[in-house]
Amino acid sequence: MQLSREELVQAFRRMCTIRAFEERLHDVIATGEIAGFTHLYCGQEAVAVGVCEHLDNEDKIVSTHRGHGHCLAKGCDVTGMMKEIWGSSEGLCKGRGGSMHIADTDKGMLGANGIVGAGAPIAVGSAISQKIDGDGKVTITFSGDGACNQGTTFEAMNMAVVTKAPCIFVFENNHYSEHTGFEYAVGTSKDIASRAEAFGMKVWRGDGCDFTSVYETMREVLEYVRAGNGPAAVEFDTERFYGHFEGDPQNYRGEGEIDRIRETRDCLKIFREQATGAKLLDDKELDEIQQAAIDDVEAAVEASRAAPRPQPDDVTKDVYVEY
Amino acid sequence: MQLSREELVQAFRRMCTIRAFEERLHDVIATGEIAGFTHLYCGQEAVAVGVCEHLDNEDKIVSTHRGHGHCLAKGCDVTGMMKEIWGSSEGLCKGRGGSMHIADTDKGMLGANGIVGAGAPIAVGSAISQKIDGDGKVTITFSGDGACNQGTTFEAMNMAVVTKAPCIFVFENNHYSEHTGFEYAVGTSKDIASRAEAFGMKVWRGDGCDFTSVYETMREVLEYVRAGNGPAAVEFDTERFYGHFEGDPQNYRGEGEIDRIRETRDCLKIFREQATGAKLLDDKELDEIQQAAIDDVEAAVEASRAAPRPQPDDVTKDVYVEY
Amino acid sequence: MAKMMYRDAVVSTLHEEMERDESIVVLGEDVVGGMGTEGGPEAIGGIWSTSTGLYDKFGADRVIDTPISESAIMGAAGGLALTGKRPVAELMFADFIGVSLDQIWNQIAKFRYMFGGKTRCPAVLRMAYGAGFNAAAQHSQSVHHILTGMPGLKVVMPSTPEDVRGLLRTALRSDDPVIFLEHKALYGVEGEVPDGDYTIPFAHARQVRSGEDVTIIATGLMVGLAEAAADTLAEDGIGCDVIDLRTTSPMDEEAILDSVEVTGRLVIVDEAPPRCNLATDISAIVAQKAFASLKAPIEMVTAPHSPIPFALELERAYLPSADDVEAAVRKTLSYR
Amino acid sequence: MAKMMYRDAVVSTLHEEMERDESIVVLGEDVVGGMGTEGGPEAIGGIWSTSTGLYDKFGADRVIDTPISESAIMGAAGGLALTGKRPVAELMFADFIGVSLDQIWNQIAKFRYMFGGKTRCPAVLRMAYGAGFNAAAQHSQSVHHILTGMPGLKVVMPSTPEDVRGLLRTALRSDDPVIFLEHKALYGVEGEVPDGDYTIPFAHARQVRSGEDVTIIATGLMVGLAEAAADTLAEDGIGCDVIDLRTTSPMDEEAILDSVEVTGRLVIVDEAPPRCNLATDISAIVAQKAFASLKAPIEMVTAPHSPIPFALELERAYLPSADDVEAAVRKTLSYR
Ligand SMILES: Cc1ncc(C[n+]2csc(CCOP(=O)(O)OP(=O)(O)O)c2C)c(N)n1
Ligand SMILES: Cc1ncc(C[n+]2csc(CCOP(=O)(O)OP(=O)(O)O)c2C)c(N)n1
Ligand SMILES: [Mg+2]
Ligand SMILES: [Mg+2]
Repeated sequence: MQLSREELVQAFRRMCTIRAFEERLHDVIATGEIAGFTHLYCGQEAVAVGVCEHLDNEDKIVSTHRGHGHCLAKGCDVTGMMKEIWGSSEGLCKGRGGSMHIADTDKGMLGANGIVGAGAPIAVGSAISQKIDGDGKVTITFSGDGACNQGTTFEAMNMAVVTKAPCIFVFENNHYSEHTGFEYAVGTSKDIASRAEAFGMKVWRGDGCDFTSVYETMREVLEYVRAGNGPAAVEFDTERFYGHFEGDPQNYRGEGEIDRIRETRDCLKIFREQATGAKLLDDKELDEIQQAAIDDVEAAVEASRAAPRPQPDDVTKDVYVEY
Repeated sequence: MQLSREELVQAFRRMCTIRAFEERLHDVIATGEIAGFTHLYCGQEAVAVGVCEHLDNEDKIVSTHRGHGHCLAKGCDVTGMMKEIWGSSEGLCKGRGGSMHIADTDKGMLGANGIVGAGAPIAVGSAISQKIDGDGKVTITFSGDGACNQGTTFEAMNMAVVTKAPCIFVFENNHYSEHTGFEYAVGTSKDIASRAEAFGMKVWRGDGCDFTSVYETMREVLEYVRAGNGPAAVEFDTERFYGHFEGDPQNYRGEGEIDRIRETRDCLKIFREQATGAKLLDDKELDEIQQAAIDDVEAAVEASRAAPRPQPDDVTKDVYVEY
Repeated sequence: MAKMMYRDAVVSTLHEEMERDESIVVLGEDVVGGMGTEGGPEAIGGIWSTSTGLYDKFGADRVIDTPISESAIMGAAGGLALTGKRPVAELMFADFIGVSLDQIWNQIAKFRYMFGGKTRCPAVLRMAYGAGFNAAAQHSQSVHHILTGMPGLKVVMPSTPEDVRGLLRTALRSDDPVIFLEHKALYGVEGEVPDGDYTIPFAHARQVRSGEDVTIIATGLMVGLAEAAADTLAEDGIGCDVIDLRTTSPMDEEAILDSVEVTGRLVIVDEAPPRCNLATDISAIVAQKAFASLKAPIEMVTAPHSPIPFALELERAYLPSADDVEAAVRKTLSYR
Repeated sequence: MAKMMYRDAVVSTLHEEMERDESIVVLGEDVVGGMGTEGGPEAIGGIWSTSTGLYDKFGADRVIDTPISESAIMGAAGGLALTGKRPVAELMFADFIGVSLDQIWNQIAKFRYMFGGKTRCPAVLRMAYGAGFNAAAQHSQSVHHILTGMPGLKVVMPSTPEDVRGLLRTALRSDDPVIFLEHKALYGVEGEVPDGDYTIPFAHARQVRSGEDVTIIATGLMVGLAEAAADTLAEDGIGCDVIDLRTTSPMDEEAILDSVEVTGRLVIVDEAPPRCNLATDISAIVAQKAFASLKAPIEMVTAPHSPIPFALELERAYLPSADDVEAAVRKTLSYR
């Protein structure tokens, strides 16, 4: 772990915020208090945070249906997001988008996306924009192992190579697309990264449950891409702790699988072991950070419950700038 | 050359028919006698014929906008095709499809296609059908170097791997997609075949201007696929003698490029050299075959000129079997 | 007669028809569920539970789980149909025609015509459509108008379990491509279904209520609103002729025109946004072919010209309601 | 005033606007032409010659040749527009919305709404559309009705070089996504264009002919047929009010309704097949909002419900003709 204490604290705080956010949603959704399709990011926090800790607001990300983690890691407001998921008019998108369409362009977050594979082409456009501006900024597009079978993802990779756009394709391989296993759905001689490689990109691989692995891998990737070498791809092996969406009974999981991954592949635990092992942070400090994150999220939930609801007439607002 | 005399004669005859067909169309189109977008296959004959000589009517092919060669190689009727291109009601598709939509399912020819990349998914469906029937038959989909950038092509490759469909992806790399060079448009670390390989397919490569290379390569590919090993891909390097479509001024070609490829990369010449060199056929025999092909095509042109035109009322026929 | 949910009407019909006809092949994302997992095939069905048990009964050859590749799914359906199979391909959400339209519109719909009438393409493309689930802008849309406009396709929109069974049978026995649109909000709705192997022909509308004052035309989820409005209006002695079109291509023009000839007043309910939709289509047919019968402007109750919002209150405002239908009926009746 | 071809109106406006506005970026297949060849960039322009000279003048950063990947092209346009650029993305044929619709319909059109009004997506999506070239079923279609129905998009259909220049300028200065539909058969048509930096606002129809007997509404290539029919009918003393809508979303409803209020008779000409198209859309608006003015059934002249055939004779039969328009006018006039 080569990060400063401050950086470490911030990274852990972000991961804890995502975890708390998602765990809280998991409970709330079970009560029926909020509606819609919600896909939780629990288990994958190290990827979003390990990637986004390297970025500023001028670096962009494009996200997926499982987007809360990416949004939070990129600096979207916890309360604004929670209110959005609650459908409040004070939500980050005024309640129009909901869980699957959170965006905050000021933060360089170009949108979650309900269409699997749709983000990658958008990211290439954003990266072309950055290339034109020539300021060394990059765009990162997150894709799942399922999304890597969508034609748009391939087109985007090729387009990025051809246009030499500073676009980074981050594949989060959590081994499942909905209820289907990676081994079944992804035809490959090796892995997702090797497919990207065949498109002429330099690729990296990392452990998506280990913040350090993600963070250090991304340091290299970003150095390469910011230097003007064109696009790159990286595959992180990671775990999804909950179902595909809330309500998924998960009968496709192996016996004891969830317990096992929660035990051995929890990025928060792994981070804690590393940080305490290296005597960079102690358990008490870590507990405090974690509790602060939980408190923040709880406050966001309370604020969302009290937040104003959208007016029916707003339904046709903001379709156009001017029509 | 391991083929029998008979097989050689037939292969040469087929290549010559395609050549004559396309050369004749080139002339006719220049006069304005027939209309529409026409993409000629001249230069690539060895691919279509080297592939299709291995197939029977139960093996299927799916073709492209540059489809005349595939159709003729698969046994479509010369006159029926010419009449179709002429727009006659006696055309293979009653004048409704034209050059870009010739099909003859009885011959296992599932259609040319005006949409670049659209053929591959259709081929996978056909191959799944054959897998269900379990009769060792295969479906071949032809794609250009341009089509290999279309998302549908990638999706189809992955789907074929996942379903273990006996589908063969034949990539005809003629170095151009319209007016754009392969080097520019196809991002790859190596070639098209290496991309297919990354999808977990076994791949082959061959010289698409050398009938023997195509034919022998395909013998291996087909053996592999017919044996139930799932899909495969093969890339043939080949040449396009004419423009992208008729009317293309081809200013993007290098100085003397067309003369050079006509001189050194003409599959008919190469075939002739091999056949005469190995004393399997002599020049006179080959000339006769070639002349017979030209005569056939000429007869088809004459028949097309005299063929009946469609009736205006037919415009709404055959939209449905029953509506 | 038995009671059955709309979704079960889909599954049971698939089971029966697949037994009857060996050429039927089902494919789509998670139509098996659990492939490549420790839980194994059928560990869990598709997300709509509209293919449960098919894999166990008919095996891997005929029930094919696919990667997330909608173009390849639709394209494969085309290839299967051209080679003698009857594919039933599922698009998990109708909104995903966005990533697969070419294969539906430019390929499957056009093969027969382009190929001079030599081929048949009996593909059934099932899609879950419609709003009401807070699924927001990309998982809630109605697409029937887009597909109805495309020559070569047939478009079916069942509103009851009974119609699901009768129409799906017809779809599976049709030699043309059929778009089978299942409304998400109807999956859990129960209804009586007749026994036996009945079919419902396409272009045969169903009269849901009869009345002589106003004609109301609806499809899918909108039929329920029309019924509710008609029942409320009946209390005031207003008779509504409520017609469930059941199929929009081909469409039962005669039923529409016959009814309007009696009532002279027409309200059309469409879940889609207002422009170039099915409501305008029907209105135009009536304004051309039953003009003389019309006693009042044709009223249309549709969604607004906006994407579909997420929040409960907004989605409610977005969707047509029974009140909207009632108001439209009263408006057309007030016209002299 | 200068004479200029429709296609040159496109190129010249792009040149001028790209000079004026640094944020404009052009992308598409062969918009440069010759990339990666010995001939080199601009060895040959795009197949429609609608981007000639742009690369030489504005360079590789702003004029981007792309692989054959329409979804990625449209998606990249979305990403460019979200990050401060004004992309002009070319779909070589409008039919290729089939392989790229998701990015147009579910992404570009909806960003602003889904994101709560915080973003702008000023993408101009140019597409060549229409029949008349014997290009058959997959290279000849009209798609304006499909896109007009999609909230979030603006749809423009210029019929003259003058309108191309005025409307393309407006499109390039709009902060919303604009579909710019160029009819293939008009590219070679010449017309007068005014000097100077004029713009034509959207939703401002153009009165092409004025008359008090019948209203004829048309767009794109169909405007010419309407004009021809009107001129023929004028010889018989029949006055046609011919309206070129110019944009279909937003649409100049007022111009339509005002005209029908005078004439009471309406003929709509649409190159698309008959179902759920723009003709039905306009008919429905009129049947609802100008019902009292209508003296006769609304007539629609459209293509038939069939794919587009290849053969000359068939394509001619497929396309609406001036004779068809004339017949429709006479039909509506004969109604008493
Ligand atoms: C085009 C499209 N197809 C299918 C879906 C339905 N769907 C939503 S998420 C998902 C699985 C995605 O898997 P993966 O990319 O691995 O992401 P993960 O859910 O594991 O984060 C599917 C099939 C969709 N939203 N969009
Ligand atoms: C989806 C789609 N995009 C673009 C086109 C226009 N187009 C027709 S052929 C072609 C080039 C194809 O190149 P390649 O695949 O290499 O085939 P070749 O022409 O060399 O045989 C293009 C861009 C099309 N028909 N369909
Ligand atoms: Mg996954
Ligand atoms: Mg090529």
